[in-house]
Amino acid sequence: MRSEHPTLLRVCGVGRRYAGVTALAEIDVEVRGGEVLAIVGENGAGKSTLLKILSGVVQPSEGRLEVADAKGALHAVELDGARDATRAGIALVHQELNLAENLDVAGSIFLGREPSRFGWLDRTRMRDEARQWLTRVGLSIDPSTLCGTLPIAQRQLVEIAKALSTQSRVVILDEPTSSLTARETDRLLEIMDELRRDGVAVVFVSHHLDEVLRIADSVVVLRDGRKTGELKRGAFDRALLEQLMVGRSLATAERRERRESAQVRLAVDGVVGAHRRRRAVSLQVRAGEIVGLAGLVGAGRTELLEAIAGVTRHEGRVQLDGAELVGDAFARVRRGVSVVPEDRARHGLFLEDPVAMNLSLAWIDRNSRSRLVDTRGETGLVGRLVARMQLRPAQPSRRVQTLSGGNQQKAVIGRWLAVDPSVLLLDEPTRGVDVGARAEIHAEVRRLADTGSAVLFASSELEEVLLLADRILVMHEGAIVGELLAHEATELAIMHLATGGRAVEGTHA
Amino acid sequence: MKRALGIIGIFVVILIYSAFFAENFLSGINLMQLTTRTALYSILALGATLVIVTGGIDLSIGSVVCLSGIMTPWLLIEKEWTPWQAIPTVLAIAAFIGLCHGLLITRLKLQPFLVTLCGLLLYRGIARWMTGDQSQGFAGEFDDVRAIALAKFTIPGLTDYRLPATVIPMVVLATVIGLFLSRTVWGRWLLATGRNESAARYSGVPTARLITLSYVACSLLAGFGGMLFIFDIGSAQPSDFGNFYELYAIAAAVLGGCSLRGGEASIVGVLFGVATLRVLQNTITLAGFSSQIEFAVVGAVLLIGVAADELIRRFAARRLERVGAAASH
Amino acid sequence: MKRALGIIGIFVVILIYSAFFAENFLSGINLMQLTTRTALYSILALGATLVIVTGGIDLSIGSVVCLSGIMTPWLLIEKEWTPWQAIPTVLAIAAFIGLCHGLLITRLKLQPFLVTLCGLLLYRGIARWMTGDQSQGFAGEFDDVRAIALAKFTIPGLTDYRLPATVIPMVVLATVIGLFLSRTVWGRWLLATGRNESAARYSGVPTARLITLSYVACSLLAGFGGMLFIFDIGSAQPSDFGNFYELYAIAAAVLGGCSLRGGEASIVGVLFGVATLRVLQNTITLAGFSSQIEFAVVGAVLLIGVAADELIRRFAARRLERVGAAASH
Amino acid sequence: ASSATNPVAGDLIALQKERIAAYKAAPKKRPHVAFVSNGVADFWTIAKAGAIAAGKSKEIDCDVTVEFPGGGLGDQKRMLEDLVIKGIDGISVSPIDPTNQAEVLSMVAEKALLITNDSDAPKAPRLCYIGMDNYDAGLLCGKLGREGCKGGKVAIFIGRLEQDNAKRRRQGFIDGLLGRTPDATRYDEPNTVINEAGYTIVGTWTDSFDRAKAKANIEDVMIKNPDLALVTGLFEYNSTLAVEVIKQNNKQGKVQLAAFDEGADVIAAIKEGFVLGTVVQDPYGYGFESVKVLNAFCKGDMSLVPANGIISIPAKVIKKENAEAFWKDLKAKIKAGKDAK
Ligand SMILES: Nc1ncnc2c1ncn2[C@@H]1O[C@H](COP(=O)(O)OP(=O)(O)OP(=O)(O)O)[C@@H](O)[C@H]1O
Ligand SMILES: Nc1ncnc2c1ncn2[C@@H]1O[C@H](COP(=O)(O)OP(=O)(O)OP(=O)(O)O)[C@@H](O)[C@H]1O
Ligand SMILES: [Mg+2]
Ligand SMILES: [Mg+2]
Repeated sequence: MRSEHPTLLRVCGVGRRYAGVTALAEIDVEVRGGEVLAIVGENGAGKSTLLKILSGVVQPSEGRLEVADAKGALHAVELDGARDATRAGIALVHQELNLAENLDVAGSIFLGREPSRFGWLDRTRMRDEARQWLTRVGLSIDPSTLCGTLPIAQRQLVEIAKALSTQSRVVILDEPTSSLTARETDRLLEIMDELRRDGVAVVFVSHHLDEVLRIADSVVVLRDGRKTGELKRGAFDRALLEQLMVGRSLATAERRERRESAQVRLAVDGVVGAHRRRRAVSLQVRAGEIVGLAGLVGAGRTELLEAIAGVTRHEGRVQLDGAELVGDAFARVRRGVSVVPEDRARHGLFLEDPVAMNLSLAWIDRNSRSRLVDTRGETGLVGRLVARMQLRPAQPSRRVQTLSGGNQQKAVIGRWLAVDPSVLLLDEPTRGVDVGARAEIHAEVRRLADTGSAVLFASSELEEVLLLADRILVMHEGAIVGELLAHEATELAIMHLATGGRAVEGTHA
Repeated sequence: MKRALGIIGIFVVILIYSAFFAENFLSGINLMQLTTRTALYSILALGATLVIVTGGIDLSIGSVVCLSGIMTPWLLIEKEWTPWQAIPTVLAIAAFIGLCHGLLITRLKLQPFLVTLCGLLLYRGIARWMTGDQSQGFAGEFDDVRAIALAKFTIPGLTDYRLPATVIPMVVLATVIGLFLSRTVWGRWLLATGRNESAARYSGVPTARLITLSYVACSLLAGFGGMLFIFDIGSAQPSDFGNFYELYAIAAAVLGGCSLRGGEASIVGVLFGVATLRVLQNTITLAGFSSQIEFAVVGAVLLIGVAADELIRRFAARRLERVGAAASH
Repeated sequence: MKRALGIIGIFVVILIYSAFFAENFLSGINLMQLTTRTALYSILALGATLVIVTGGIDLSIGSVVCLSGIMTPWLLIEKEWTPWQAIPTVLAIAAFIGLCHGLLITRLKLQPFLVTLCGLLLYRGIARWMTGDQSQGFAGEFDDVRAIALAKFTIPGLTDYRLPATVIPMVVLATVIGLFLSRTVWGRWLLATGRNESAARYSGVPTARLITLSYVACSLLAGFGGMLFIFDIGSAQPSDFGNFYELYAIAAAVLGGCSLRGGEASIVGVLFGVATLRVLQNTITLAGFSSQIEFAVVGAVLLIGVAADELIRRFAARRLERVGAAASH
Repeated sequence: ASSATNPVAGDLIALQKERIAAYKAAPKKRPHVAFVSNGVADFWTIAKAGAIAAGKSKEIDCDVTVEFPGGGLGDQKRMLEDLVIKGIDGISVSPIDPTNQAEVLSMVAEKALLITNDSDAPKAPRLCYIGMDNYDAGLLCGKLGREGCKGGKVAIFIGRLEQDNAKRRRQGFIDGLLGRTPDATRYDEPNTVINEAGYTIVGTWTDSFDRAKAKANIEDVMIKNPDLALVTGLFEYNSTLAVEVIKQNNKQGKVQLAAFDEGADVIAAIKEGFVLGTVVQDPYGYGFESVKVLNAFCKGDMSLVPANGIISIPAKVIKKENAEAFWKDLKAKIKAGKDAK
């Protein structure tokens, strides 16, 4: 039955080299209509590079790319840029978000393919059609909203809507679920299923193996730029995939002991963020405690973390060890509050700068003698961090921009782990990080908490919240609506609270 | 439109001041002169806007004004070309200059500031070399051609004020560029390119071509503007004609609400930006300030104006936030 | 250092040309003059660099040069102040100007281009108004003070060439700023701010303070440079003194490898950028080009230089991609 | 540290004279002399034609370099330094700010032979001055106005006022117009309105050489003062633009113009009859004489310099009757200069 599916896209012996690294080598992949192909691998394995080659954004250094014509015959082509790809019926959602913030949602969805007559925009049609596509991805926002004002998850959905709206034969999604919560993820998997039924070829990358297990018809495993396995449905399970990806099986971390008695380090009292909802939030985090914030997209977790970190203005009081935190991020960072932002490209990284600079930025402040950078110490630190965060490639002089998405995320977290902050605020700490590295990051965070730091993190992955947190706070519409202890929490309970149910019922579920 | 409100406010304040304190400010002939000048400078500012929208900058506007302005009478008088040969040639050269800028910026990825700064030096240098530093004028000839810039249309009912012909290109260009940016596919692409080039590129927008095109348009408008300037003035000296005009053009665009980071523009704002600068200069003379402090007054008024605009905006935003929050509960 | 290679290459090529084709180019006295000029302009360029590093721009450099340069003899001769009063006053005013720029840019979030453009008009206007457009000079007095810029040190073994005193501030400032950027926490922070302001803010960098500081430093250096310029020249007219110096300063910085998007700088490159511009101008006179084509030559040479640099870089990167990949396996 | 101490002007003049005396014994084969203007203008391109023509002429025969500094004092200083370094034998310069340019002029005198043209630097060690007195030329222009316009409002337009020759020219105009006894040391503040002898001088407007601005100035002043009787444009383009504005506003005969310099449109307007006349200097003569004198110096010949050190090339008034002849002569001279190049 499977062989009926026509091959729409094929790469033969494709490789891609960059100065200093080989991102991909000798890859053969076939993409069939009516099939979902998952590509998995560690951070830096070459997944994004492969997808970019499939969609013409990146040109391979060697090998060839074949695209099926209307009759199903394959022809070798050279796709040069997104325009060629669109023409060939291929759509790509990039791993890093790419929306022009000055356009509205409808404009973004149709950018490059606007409905028009003689170059004249048909704005009503654009808006109407955009609304349909937004509904399809489960996003209920006005198509004339400016993209710049959307939180990151909604941007992701807009990008997915954009890809769907091209009605391509091949839809390629690079970690589409990394910033989505369970609900949107479910919706997306449904959409992928619908596409499959329509005979569309879907290629996607995910670090969440459960998603892969749920939807994929076949899986390609990449490791260090090479294909280490290609499996059809039925032939793979979680353990095998992990084995193929990482080369070893992963141990699960044991649950931490809760420290009831420790003193309160971070106390948030009646904080109202800068945005329009204006609902007060209060919470406490004890020394050595890891508290998770759960909630739906737009629940207000990011807003809360940014307020505590002092990067946006807020009303209400924030205290560290009983003393009030005032002023901007500068003052608070100096008192030991650190924040790993949600949008790493915009708020976290200095993309054009080397990895070393990104890693040492916070450290140099605390380890300088009369404001002079201790360059030798810096080199040592960077070396240690690269090893500790398992950055790949392990070249501190490389520009962060050229790292894979997951490795970029590790770099942001590494910056703060280097200074042992008293309060660590993490917003989606492991977005785009592979399973192995996620376990490592979790271990690092636990290690930090064990030294007496207070950790407050927000995550859209319930799995991660359950895995990492000692205590879980659930947010809904800008307020905290419930509190759960890790050992008594379940995904269902959290979801119940997050969608507006009341706490009592939640704990019973 | 919202972006333009600030400059419209500044403009109105200055206008009220001028009406009261500048002698004969409201006389027909003065308004006529002001219209002419606003029209001329706005052609340059519209060009600058197109480049600013892409996130670029064109410092060579003044020099292109100089080169084309000098070349026009030079070809007509010294080389004895006909206007039918001279005008297209001059415009073609201007467009070619823009093409070079665009290609250097998009293909070689050189910084726009650097490329057009070299242009600033180069084209003025060429104009000076070509003419041997001799000023060029029409020597009383070609009044028919100069009428493109000098003609005035009587408006029934008005005696003193006649509508200068330069208004036609201004209105046409402003309308075309305004519609282009807001209503056409390419305009949208240009805006997207200016704000986030890679997003546009990934969406299949031919960003390089659009950027190149906007430099071509900017230089072409500068060339056209330079021609109108010389038609209006009658003669010019290559070493100083058009000096600093790029700054006026860019300033007008920025005052009008364009962000130098690209992706934002308000054509109405740009026109008011130009008009503000012109009225300010006119008022300084009419109100009897000495020409020494003209610069100081212009600088100070603009600075105070934009600062006040920003403060008012902030205040309004705060209020809105509070009201909005109250309403949402 | 790598960033500076391009401009060093351009510089060497021009130097070789000059040595062969410009009369007396290698004479001690010419090299001495070139050293003086490079030193003076590099003070402005170093200031511009600090602002460019933050991703900003300072168009008022030339006008601050004018204001401080004009004020120095004006206070000394017209107002009969002592140098001990005049010099600190002038420098304080320059620093205050920078402070205003910085605060307007960081607190009111106005665009640097706009703020400093208003400054460009304002400070020159003030200088013209203050002096009533009269040129200001030392009228043969204050030779002891002017020695700060005019003194020359004999170097044992060299007869014709004496080392100009202006080299001292240049070397000191270049060293201090170079070390500041690469070796101090603030310098690192400044670079980070220029690269990605919001990421810097999230990382606890006091971005507003650093940006303000860089504008203060830029204006202070422009003020100091203006003073040295007038010490060197002896007198100046408020209407043209320092015109376009901001463009020279920014051009030198950009040539030297600074990106106008911020976050990148090479102090060595900036110095070579300044030197290139100076040598080019000197060579044009010495090699007997007419002063009319000076601009054209400077523009063309720079354009060709940066284009060639870019092409060579690309070629090298391509090769690296081919070779480097092989090496990593 | 040793700061450059300037030998007093007298010593430097003596030094130069010694050099000339030495040339007498061994004349320079083919001297290389330079002519440096104070800016860029048509006036100077005519002077350049004169200088080049002199260099080519058989009886003189020397190399001539002409430089136009476009960027004010600093630029002029740089060009002079570079010319001296180049090893030039003599320089004729129009100093922008003679009182404050002592050092650079001394520096030139130390290494080469220095003369001035167009505007003088009497305190500098220059061997002679070629030109006319700008105050006197201004007087001529003022008198022209006084003859053609018997009272009323008067406006003065000038590129800029910083340079010495501009100030003197303006003062000459005012004194000539008001019929005062000539006194070159008098100075009327540019910002004050002068009411005297039936005239009201409403002001002086500068434009820093921006012509669009210069034109706007004239237009605006005419709007502000609809009863303006007389204008003067004291730099060449100011007059040219005044003609332009008068024509565009149909003010021929209503607003009188006492012009300066030989702009083509001005001469045409004089011929047409609605401009009173123009005061012309002889830039061609400045250029020609400068080269001639410097060349003579290099042959050891000082005889061209009169005792007072001033080679006077007086200004002329061009009116309707002599306009045609003047224009033809000028055209021919410019053409000769161009062909020579
Ligand atoms: N523009 C570039 N220049 C240099 N190296 C690059 C560039 N883009 C990618 N690479 C390198 O290619 C390798 C593969 O990167 P890629 O982004 O494909 O990884 P990935 O599998 O998508 O990882 P992740 O799961 O973290 O997103 C990495 O080592 C990366 O550093
Ligand atoms: N700059 C802004 N201006 C106006 N509203 C904003 C802005 N940023 C966020 N919001 C709104 O504030 C709300 C809270 O957003 P926030 O990003 O804090 O949510 P979140 O719980 O972190 O969700 P996510 O999972 O998307 O990060 C959202 O509804 C969002 O639309
Ligand atoms: Mg990836
Ligand atoms: Mg969030």
